[in-house]
Amino acid sequence: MTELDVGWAERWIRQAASDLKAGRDELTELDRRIGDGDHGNNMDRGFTAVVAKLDGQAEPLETVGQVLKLVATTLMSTVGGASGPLYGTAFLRASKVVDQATADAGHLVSLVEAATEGIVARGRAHVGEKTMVDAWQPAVEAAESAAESGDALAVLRAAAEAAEAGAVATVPLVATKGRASYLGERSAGTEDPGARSTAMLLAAAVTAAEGAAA
Amino acid sequence: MTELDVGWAERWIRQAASDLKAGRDELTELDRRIGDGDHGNNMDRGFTAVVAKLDGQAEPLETVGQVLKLVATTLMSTVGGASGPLYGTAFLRASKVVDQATADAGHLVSLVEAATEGIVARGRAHVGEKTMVDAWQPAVEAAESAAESGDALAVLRAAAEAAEAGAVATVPLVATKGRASYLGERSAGTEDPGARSTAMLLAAAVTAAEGAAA
Amino acid sequence: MKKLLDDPAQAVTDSLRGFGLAHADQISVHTEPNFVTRAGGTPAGQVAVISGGGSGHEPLHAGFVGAGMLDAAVPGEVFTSPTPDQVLAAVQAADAGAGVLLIVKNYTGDVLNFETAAELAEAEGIEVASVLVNDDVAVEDSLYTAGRRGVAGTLVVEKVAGAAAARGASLAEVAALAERVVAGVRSMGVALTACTVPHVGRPSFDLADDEVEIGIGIHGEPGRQRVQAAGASDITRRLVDSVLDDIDLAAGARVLLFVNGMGGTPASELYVVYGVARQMLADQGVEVVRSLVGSYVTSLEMQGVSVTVAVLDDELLELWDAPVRTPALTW
Amino acid sequence: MKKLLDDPAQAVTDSLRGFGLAHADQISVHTEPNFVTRAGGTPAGQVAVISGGGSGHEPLHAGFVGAGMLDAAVPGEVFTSPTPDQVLAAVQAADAGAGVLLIVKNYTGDVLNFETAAELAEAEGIEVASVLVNDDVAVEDSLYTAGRRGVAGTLVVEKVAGAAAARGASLAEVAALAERVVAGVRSMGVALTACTVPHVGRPSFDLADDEVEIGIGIHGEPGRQRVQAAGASDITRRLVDSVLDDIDLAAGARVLLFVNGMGGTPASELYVVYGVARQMLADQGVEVVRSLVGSYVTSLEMQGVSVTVAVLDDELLELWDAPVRTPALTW
Ligand SMILES: Nc1ncnc2c1ncn2[C@@H]1O[C@H](COP(=O)(O)OP(=O)(O)O)[C@@H](O)[C@H]1O
Ligand SMILES: Nc1ncnc2c1ncn2[C@@H]1O[C@H](COP(=O)(O)OP(=O)(O)O)[C@@H](O)[C@H]1O
Ligand SMILES: [Mg+2]
Ligand SMILES: [Mg+2]
Ligand SMILES: [Mg+2]
Ligand SMILES: [Mg+2]
Repeated sequence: MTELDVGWAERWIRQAASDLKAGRDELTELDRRIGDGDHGNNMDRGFTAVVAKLDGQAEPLETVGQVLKLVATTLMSTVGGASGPLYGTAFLRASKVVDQATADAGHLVSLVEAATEGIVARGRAHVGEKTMVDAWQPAVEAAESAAESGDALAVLRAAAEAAEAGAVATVPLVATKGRASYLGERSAGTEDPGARSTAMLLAAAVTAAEGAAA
Repeated sequence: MTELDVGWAERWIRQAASDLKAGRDELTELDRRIGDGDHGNNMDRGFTAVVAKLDGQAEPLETVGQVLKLVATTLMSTVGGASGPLYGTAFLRASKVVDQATADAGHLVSLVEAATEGIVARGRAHVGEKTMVDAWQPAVEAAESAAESGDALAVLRAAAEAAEAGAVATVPLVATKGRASYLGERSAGTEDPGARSTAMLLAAAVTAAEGAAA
Repeated sequence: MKKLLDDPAQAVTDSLRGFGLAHADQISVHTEPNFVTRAGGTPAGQVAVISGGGSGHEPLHAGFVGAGMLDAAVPGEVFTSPTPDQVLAAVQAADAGAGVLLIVKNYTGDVLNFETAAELAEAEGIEVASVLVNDDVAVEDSLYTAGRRGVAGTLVVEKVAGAAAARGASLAEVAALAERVVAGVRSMGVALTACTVPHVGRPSFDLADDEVEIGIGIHGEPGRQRVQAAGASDITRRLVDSVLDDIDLAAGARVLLFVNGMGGTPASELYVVYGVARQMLADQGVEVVRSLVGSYVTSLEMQGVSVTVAVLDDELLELWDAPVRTPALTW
Repeated sequence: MKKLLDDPAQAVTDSLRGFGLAHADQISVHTEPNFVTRAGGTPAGQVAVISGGGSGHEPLHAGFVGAGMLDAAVPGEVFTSPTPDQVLAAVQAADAGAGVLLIVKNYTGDVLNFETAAELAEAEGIEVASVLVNDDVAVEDSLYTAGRRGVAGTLVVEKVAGAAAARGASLAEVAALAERVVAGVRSMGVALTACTVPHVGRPSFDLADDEVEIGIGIHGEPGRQRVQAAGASDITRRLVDSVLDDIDLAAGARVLLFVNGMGGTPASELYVVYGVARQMLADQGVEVVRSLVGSYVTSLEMQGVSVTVAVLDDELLELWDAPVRTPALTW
């Protein structure tokens, strides 16, 4: 598959909303153990609002960027917490790189890169600090490697797999950013909730693209 | 045994203090179920203070009445709650009827009568309202019947046995006085804590007298 | 049982000591026997307003000692009425020559101990009047009970009486105003959890995870009825309905609505209850002219709430609004 | 989970609605987005002082909106920072032409959301300054954490900044005074029980019956250390020692001692803790010139306490003493 269209973008976000609702308790439990227990609810509240916004659009959205921008502004105004501005900035930056109706493999690489840069710019965390960056950064690298194939789905798959592995790899880490850092050594042994929600988000992008390919 | 002396009176009170300490949790549990859970502690605090006062007497007390008066004033100033003024008044009235070094069967009947009158005068409860009166009133009647024998110990035994039976008989009653009355029908099924402490108190009088007889 | 206490037997005294240090500008704590007076004492020639009862209901009563409210408070052991000699000592310390009003919550223990103290004080030539507060509609005032209990409405009686005394009213006038509050104040409470008396060490009653106890007092007594836990609206409706059943409020009546936390309830939940209660009163045409929301008359760490409605005529409203400066209530 | 709430998703809004009705004379509640302003607004030409953060800490922050303290407060969802558009709306409503001070507790979420809001406000030509409160000594301020958290000391910053603004100070002056409070305020807390976030439905951590959690924040986060439950003296000593280890108090230093309940703690226990802490400070030659005891910065229904020590120089003392009239703090 060389290109994904704006329909994919909408399906992605709806899929993400439904996956995050299903994963709400898992995210809550992770955040309960090393944070304050609201991450599942924050993500669910945000993406539920996004879906409501999508449903309420009078005119169909025309570009992938428009979809992502709607996600950005809605998350920014409904999530709060640390993850609200981080995901909000990620989607805002990503929205700027695909200002057209379809996205090819190169666009998707740029999308993941821009999102990750946004998160790092806002949150000032680096790989290894046990945050969502530990899922996004490997996704960037995997997406870049997969780009040569020119296959849009392959780029997404590579990103999602790397994010998944990156999230799992946060388990043994000691957090030095975010709320989990207050726990010091006691933060080791639990997966970072934001890294887990990142892995869910990118997996939803794949699911939505596979639907298009089938 | 025709007479009991001031030594008996002191032993009675010390015995009562030790029995009430041992019975503290039982009284607490009864009061927890149909009151506010402090009766065990109230009685223990009061009689512990009485023993401290007895220990601290420079001169030995000379009359039974003096011992009972010390009990009365100490309970009045350390117990509080409903039981404080009730037992305080009971011992105050009782102290007035045995103004001498020994008490015979007749004195002991008067003692129980006066105590009971004091409780009724203060608390305005009648038999059947599920209060300590349900232990005291039968004790009066039993003591009066036993008085003919002229045996002081027999009077105490009769009173104590009647108080014990009276306390047990409060179990099925619905309270109409005191804190348990707030529970209405739910007060049935639990023994009245004040009736139980009354039974303990009179049983201690017997134990102390038996010690003298042995 | 986990509590921020050292020796449970010393809990009341330890707490009073800290209270005295923290509020030395407003109150003085006396020990042996325990009582609390206004710093500087009752102003000369003013009626002294005194209340007291078992501890465990903080800030009631000692938190309301200060200008415009109580002149003295007498804390007993936890949930145990104070003794007559404690009350007498407070009366002697607070009397400023114009007599003393004793505000007594209607419990057998409080009644008996304050009654005895009043007799002793009168024997010393101090003029004493007493008012019994019995606002708890959970208890029927009948031959079959010790009468309705005094609960959160006590705060309203103390505020009004204190303001009247500060205005220079006579003992008879202060007592009459206090009685007027009593006549028009009703409360009803609910517990979500029981409380644990320090020296008992276990909860005062056992409540399943899905049950609440309706019609509780403020001593961890079991309540009138145990029901499945429902939402704030359902629970509040039960409380307000009981209050409105008991007191005849004409449409257009003007009231104080007082939502009181039992000690362990977050403020945010009290405001949810307040919102529901307020709507219910509005639906009856009752006008809420004043509001009070907070944990003022508590049962240790119990989670729960009571709703109090107090009728305020013009004079009572003015006395409610009069300035007050105490550790727990200031305006 | 038993709570006096209806729909957990609406808990914050339901509570705010009740709060608005109960205190209509002092504050106005705005919804969509949620924020609270002073009734009548910020006096013209006065610096607006605004704070906010996740809900669940009531009365912080909305309870401190009123004359002499905050001009607006921005409540997020429970334990979740408010969103930038909420903060922006509050800034727009409260700005009276002299600029806005944002008082932000140091959490990643609060910092990011307030930062974004500040950028948006500045883009609209509103002058904004921010001060970060980070008084919690349980967290090391190092490369390995997000920095010390802001906890109960926030109240002191809000009081002083509000008083300075009321006195007519400029934005730079108000911000500098707030920073001076931050430099000299330290806190440490303990939990006896965890709290339950409404939409989570189970306790935020699991604590055995004989354990307490030392060094907690105010979001039901687990703490620094879990120890066997000991008496009030032992626990208070751990808290005060941690505070004194962190801040260099010269003998003769003059401080505010603030003992704060976490929401489910009886007032009586707070005074026991106060008494112990006061003695410890006296032993170090530190002079307690002002005291505050109560549940002001809470974690829902958590049982526990925090101890805050704030250095008060003459100017800060005067600002602390300045009149304040808000729903939760008045003198
Ligand atoms: N500085 C940061 N940079 C990147 N991600 C962060 C940072 N701080 C926190 N996070 C992410 O945010 C997640 C927590 O989000 P959430 O629970 O919604 O907010 P909060 O921590 O405010 O309660 C963490 O698991 C982590 O992945
Ligand atoms: N009016 C009354 N007359 C006689 N006894 C009473 C009366 N009211 C209460 N009591 C007794 O007092 C007992 C309770 O005493 P206690 O628990 O010490 O005081 P309180 O009820 O104030 O907590 C009851 O069990 C009952 O026997
Ligand atoms: Mg979180
Ligand atoms: Mg009792
Ligand atoms: Mg009692
Ligand atoms: Mg949060």
